[in-house]
Amino acid sequence: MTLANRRIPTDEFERIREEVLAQWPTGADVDFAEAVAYQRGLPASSRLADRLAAASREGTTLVQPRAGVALVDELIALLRYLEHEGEADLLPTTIDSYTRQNAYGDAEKGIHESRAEGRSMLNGFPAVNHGVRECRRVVEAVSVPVQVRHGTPDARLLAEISYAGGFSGFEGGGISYNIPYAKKAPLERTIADWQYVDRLTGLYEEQGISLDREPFGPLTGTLVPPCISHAVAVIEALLAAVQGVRHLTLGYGQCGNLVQDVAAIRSLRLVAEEYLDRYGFGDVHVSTVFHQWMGGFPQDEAKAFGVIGWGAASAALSGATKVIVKTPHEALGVPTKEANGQGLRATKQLVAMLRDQRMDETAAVREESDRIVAETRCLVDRAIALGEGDLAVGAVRAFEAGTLDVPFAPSRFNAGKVLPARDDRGAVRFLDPGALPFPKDLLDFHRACLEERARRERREVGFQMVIDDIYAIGKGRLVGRPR
Amino acid sequence: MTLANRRIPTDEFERIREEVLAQWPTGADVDFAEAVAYQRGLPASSRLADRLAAASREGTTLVQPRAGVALVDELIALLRYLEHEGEADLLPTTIDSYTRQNAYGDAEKGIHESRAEGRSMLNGFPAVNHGVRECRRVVEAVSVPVQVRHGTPDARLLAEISYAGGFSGFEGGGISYNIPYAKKAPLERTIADWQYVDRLTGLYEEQGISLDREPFGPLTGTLVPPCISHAVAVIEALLAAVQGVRHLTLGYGQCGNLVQDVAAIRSLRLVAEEYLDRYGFGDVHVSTVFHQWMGGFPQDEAKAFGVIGWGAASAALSGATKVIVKTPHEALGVPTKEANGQGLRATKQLVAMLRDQRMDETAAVREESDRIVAETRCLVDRAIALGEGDLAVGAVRAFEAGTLDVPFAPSRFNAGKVLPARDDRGAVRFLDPGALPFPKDLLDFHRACLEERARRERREVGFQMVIDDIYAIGKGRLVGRPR
Amino acid sequence: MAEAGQAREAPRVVLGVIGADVHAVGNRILAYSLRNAGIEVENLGVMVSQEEFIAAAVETAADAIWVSSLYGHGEIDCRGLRGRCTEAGIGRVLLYVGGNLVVGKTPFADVERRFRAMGFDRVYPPGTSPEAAVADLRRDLEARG
Amino acid sequence: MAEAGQAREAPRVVLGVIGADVHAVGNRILAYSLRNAGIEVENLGVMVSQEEFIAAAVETAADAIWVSSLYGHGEIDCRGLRGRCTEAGIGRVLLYVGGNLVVGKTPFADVERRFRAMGFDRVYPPGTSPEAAVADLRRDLEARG
Ligand code: B12
Ligand code: B12
Repeated sequence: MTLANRRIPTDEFERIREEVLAQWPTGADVDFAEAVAYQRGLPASSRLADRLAAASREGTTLVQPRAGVALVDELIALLRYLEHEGEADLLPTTIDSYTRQNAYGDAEKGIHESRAEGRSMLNGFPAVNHGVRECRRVVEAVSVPVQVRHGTPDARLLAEISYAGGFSGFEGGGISYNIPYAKKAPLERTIADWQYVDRLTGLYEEQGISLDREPFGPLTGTLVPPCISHAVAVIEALLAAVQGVRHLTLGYGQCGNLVQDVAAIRSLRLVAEEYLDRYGFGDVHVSTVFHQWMGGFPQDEAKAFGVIGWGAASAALSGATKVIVKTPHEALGVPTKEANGQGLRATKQLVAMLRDQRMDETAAVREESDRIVAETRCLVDRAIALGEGDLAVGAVRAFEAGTLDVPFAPSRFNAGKVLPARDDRGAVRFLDPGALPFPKDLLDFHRACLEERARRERREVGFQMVIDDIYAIGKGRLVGRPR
Repeated sequence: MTLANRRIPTDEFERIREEVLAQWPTGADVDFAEAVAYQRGLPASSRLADRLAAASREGTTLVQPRAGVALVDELIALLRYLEHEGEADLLPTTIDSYTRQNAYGDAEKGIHESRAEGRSMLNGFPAVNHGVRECRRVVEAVSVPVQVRHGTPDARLLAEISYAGGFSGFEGGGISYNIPYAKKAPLERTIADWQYVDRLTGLYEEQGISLDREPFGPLTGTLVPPCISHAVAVIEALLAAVQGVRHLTLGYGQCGNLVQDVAAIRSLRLVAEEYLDRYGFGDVHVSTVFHQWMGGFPQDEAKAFGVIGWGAASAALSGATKVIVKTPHEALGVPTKEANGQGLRATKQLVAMLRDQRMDETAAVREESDRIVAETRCLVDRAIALGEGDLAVGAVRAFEAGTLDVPFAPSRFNAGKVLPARDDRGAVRFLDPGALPFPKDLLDFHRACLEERARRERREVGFQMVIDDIYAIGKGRLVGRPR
Repeated sequence: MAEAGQAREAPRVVLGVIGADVHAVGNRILAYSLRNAGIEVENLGVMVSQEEFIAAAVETAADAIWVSSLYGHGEIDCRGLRGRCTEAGIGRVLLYVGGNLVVGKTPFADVERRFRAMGFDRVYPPGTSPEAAVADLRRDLEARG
Repeated sequence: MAEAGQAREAPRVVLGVIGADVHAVGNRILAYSLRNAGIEVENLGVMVSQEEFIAAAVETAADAIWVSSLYGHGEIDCRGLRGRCTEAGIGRVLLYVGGNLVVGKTPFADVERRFRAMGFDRVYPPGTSPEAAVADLRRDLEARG
């Protein structure tokens, strides 16, 4: 099989499917027709795509946590708590790291150890090991939509079990769940594997079951300039649309400068719809998701609340369709349900208070937004060009060429040349643009931003700025000024 | 004595002073010359005016809590905690309610009961009862400036003891500590009593001791439109300047709409400096203080953190010189030191993160700011006109005429005709302007804002909106929409 | 008077904020809500002494006195109110109290116990909706007949 | 090898993030800081198995192995590492571990106890500054002579 951006033919899909479902015994319980019927029988309140569409219409920002534990009943208790005490509008099921590596054997050990120790020894929910029926218990136990969130390069079996298990949304993508989440997984492989997930989603869509697909916006969560995550989002959106996906939620991880963050959400929708339209996918529904600051957090819980509050406010002012919430435990460990509930309620309060305020049409925002669109077009168009018309191939070549390059990513297949740093107002700019194909005016702009900062700080533009910026929020600042 | 806006002559001041110092035995310990020498001997780090001036120059927003307990050693422990664990830049000493009513006998009982019960039975620190020497112990125990905060209509003795006791700032004013804090105290009386406080401040200033005077900006803390608190601030600033005050911090209580709040801080400085200049007080230093939401809070602590976060962010984005911090206990009771520290640290994190971002020059802010300035001028100029040139007299007559009118104030001398309500974006507008002397275009603007909201809510403009708005933040909203 | 069992059109409540307390907003809303619910209200506003509450209750033949205290001195301010009512011959008047009754965040059960011990018939935590208390009032008055 | 007491220009450290953990940012900074401090670093990056750590330590004659674990599975991933070092003939290599070592916010003293029991010489909480750990390393190496 060679990678190509075309819809996977049914026979080929079925052939792969057989292999996929055989990867772990629970795969045998997946029966597509039965699963479609099951999904159809779920109440409207469990459908993520519907809830997102309603929020878009009403102009509200929905609130969603991250959460997952090793055992089913514990997961149910956790999700119910987050729904009732946390006032979550949408629920997650976060998958553990062994499952993400398809190490179902290790996950099984984790389940047993968790039972033995009486505490979750896994950092998430091993949905594959638990299987379809147990997942359905989870979905039925709550009355809001539940989405699977993970970080799995090869998520084909997980998707099969999740959809058959009643989950109505699935995070990830061939680039966004590879480059930040893997070391050696080739992009050709993961893009192909996610074409499978998208095709599966499309098959449900064709049966009238709208499932929401959400590329992972924040990537490495650490000083990722908007145009890079936007370019990945646009490419994954187009790849998904080809496979028949019709409900997409595109994401962005907060950088911390309000103008840039509001501009990022505004431009994300604009540029995604532009490309979807251009390729004939005007019928795809696009929602946006704003992730509260995804990098290092302060350890003090009150300070963490400060960071959470700013994320909530920025999300609301940007008009994102939903916001993913951090917790006061972020710097230290997987949060307790109480800590998770606190992050949710703090966010809910702010999002509700700000629901009638918007920032997206000020001149500064429009200018920043226009620039992000221009940058994103450079990156996406170059990938298209490199693929000689095939975007899947183009994406692989773009990473090879470093014209797509994610800062701080662990993957070997990422050039790792790009270095970001904050400008004097905290917006994330390019300190080193690596091989990104920007015209001179854009390069000059970024350089000038950093030089302005350097002058203020009386030091040279350099890697120490990057280090200082990585530590900054944890130490109570946004821009890592020298001390 | 008849009220007039002229500097109190020395002999008259000394005559009153004798009476004042005789009001409670601790008054006898005040010796002005000795107090000046004591103040002069305090380290620079204890001087509020200096710290504020430095913050203005650096463009940072300082963080200050409210706090006060009945007993000295407990107060010292509390303030040290807030300095070290709360990272407060400035400290307060909040005075108890009996002292505020000059009920020093009741305060004495409260001190004894507090000793007996082993917990503070007073809602603040009875500084008059403790006297000069004990106050000095407080000021010396910490290494940042300490300001007295209260709500005392007749604060003459409190000011004498506070200044002699080493405090370097004093909140309040003849209007702002009467109308929201008293029922039957005549304005003539309280304005005259605060002329005394201001003259006392001026006497220190003439000896080279700069003490900061801060009119109480938020008034009743509940949906006060900016122009009303600005008008009071400007009048109190002018009255203070006449008495020789040279360091003023003017305040504003957050309304919750970002554009309005940023515009309020911007316009407060502009309009105050305009009037100070006009009356020949170009040498007065003006700082601004932003009070985090002063009305009813949500009971849930995580939600309270949300409100605090928004207050911190708005303060920072507005560029206020300092921010007064609420705590997660706000809705329930005087906070523990831990809760107070949490409010501080959450605020500190946000203020530091946002120190390089400003919002004050966007078009929407400038428009709102211009309108607030225009409204404030209407109110102040009418007071000046009513006083036939004497602003002290004019202020009294303006309240009589209702051309100055504070919503929800308990004072008999307040007309109580004005009703505020939020517009569709949460900015506070006039639902009923009472007798405020606004031209038609301004009245039309406010009316139109509320009608826009009414249309959206499919109900009439009316008092139910006011009630809904009063409850709204406590219930997790800003605009009190009908349910 | 209610105690005499006369037919009465509407219950009568004396309302006010006790002591040196100036929190006026809740008082304004309580008065509005009580009137809206068809109850006759004598609103004394803020900074009301025990004597003023009692005098007004005697004068209006009130069924209940609704005391608010927000600022934290409620415990000191409310002591002896029941006794003084009895002395004034209105010992059976319903005494309700609400607000932020003590200094500091305190478990409400403690607060309720303390104020019941002082002779209050009902004690309300902050955030009480006026409607709920009005319903209690009607119930209590009905129970008395 | 250090154990043999030879004169060495710079200490040598093998660095990596253990298990299925992909948190790359701290690793990048640790490598940079170690090099800045004049230490020779063999950085294995993320997703490093116990075997890879040991092979690299043997090959470079490392003085210390610095293991990071952020994602919460540190306890499972680190078990037996000391034993395998001994088997590989580098039983005396310094083992340092740091990051978010267990699932959930846990008192650090507990975490430290558990990892010391597994044979780690030093255990670091999240937020450790690389400089502090480098100072420890020099001290530990000096103590060994
Ligand atoms: C950024 C981030 C991510 C990014 C990582 C991108 C990348 N590839 O690097 C993304 C979004 C992909 C991610 C994914 C996940 N993450 Co993550 N992540 C973080 C976060 C926010 C910051 C980490 C970071 O970069 N910090 C900045 C660097 C400079 O600090 P550092 O990593 O702590 O390292 C420093 C020190 O710890 C120390 N140190 C570290 N190791 C060692 C070793 C020695 C010997 C010494 C001396 C010192 C030392 O020195 C380093 C440099 O100063 C943290 C929470 C936080 N800290 O705020 C969570 C966190 C580490 N992640 C967590 C989890 C659970 C996950 C996921 C499993 C689930 C999820 N939420 O999606 C996946 C895991 C995937 C996997 N297989 O590993 C948890 C771990 C929970 C726990 N231990 O209980 C955390 C703590 C968040 C939380 N509270 O839930 N994450
Ligand atoms: C606004 C406000 C002020 C304004 C008041 C303006 C004015 N004149 O009205 C200002 C700024 C002037 C002020 C001053 C002070 N305040 Co104040 N204030 C508040 C605040 C933020 C909101 C109060 C409010 O208006 N709520 C909205 C209304 C609708 O609700 P409510 O008052 O609670 O009333 C409702 C219910 O409680 C209930 N209810 C009330 N009474 C009764 C009685 C009965 C019988 C029933 C059935 C129901 C009922 O029904 C009401 C309507 O729904 C509260 C904290 C909070 N709640 O968030 C603090 C608070 C009440 N204040 C407090 C304090 C300490 C003070 C000061 C002493 C010190 C200071 N911080 O400056 C001074 C006191 C001055 C004095 N002598 O009274 C404390 C009290 C602490 C305690 N009890 O432990 C509080 C709780 C804040 C805190 N956590 O520290 N305050």
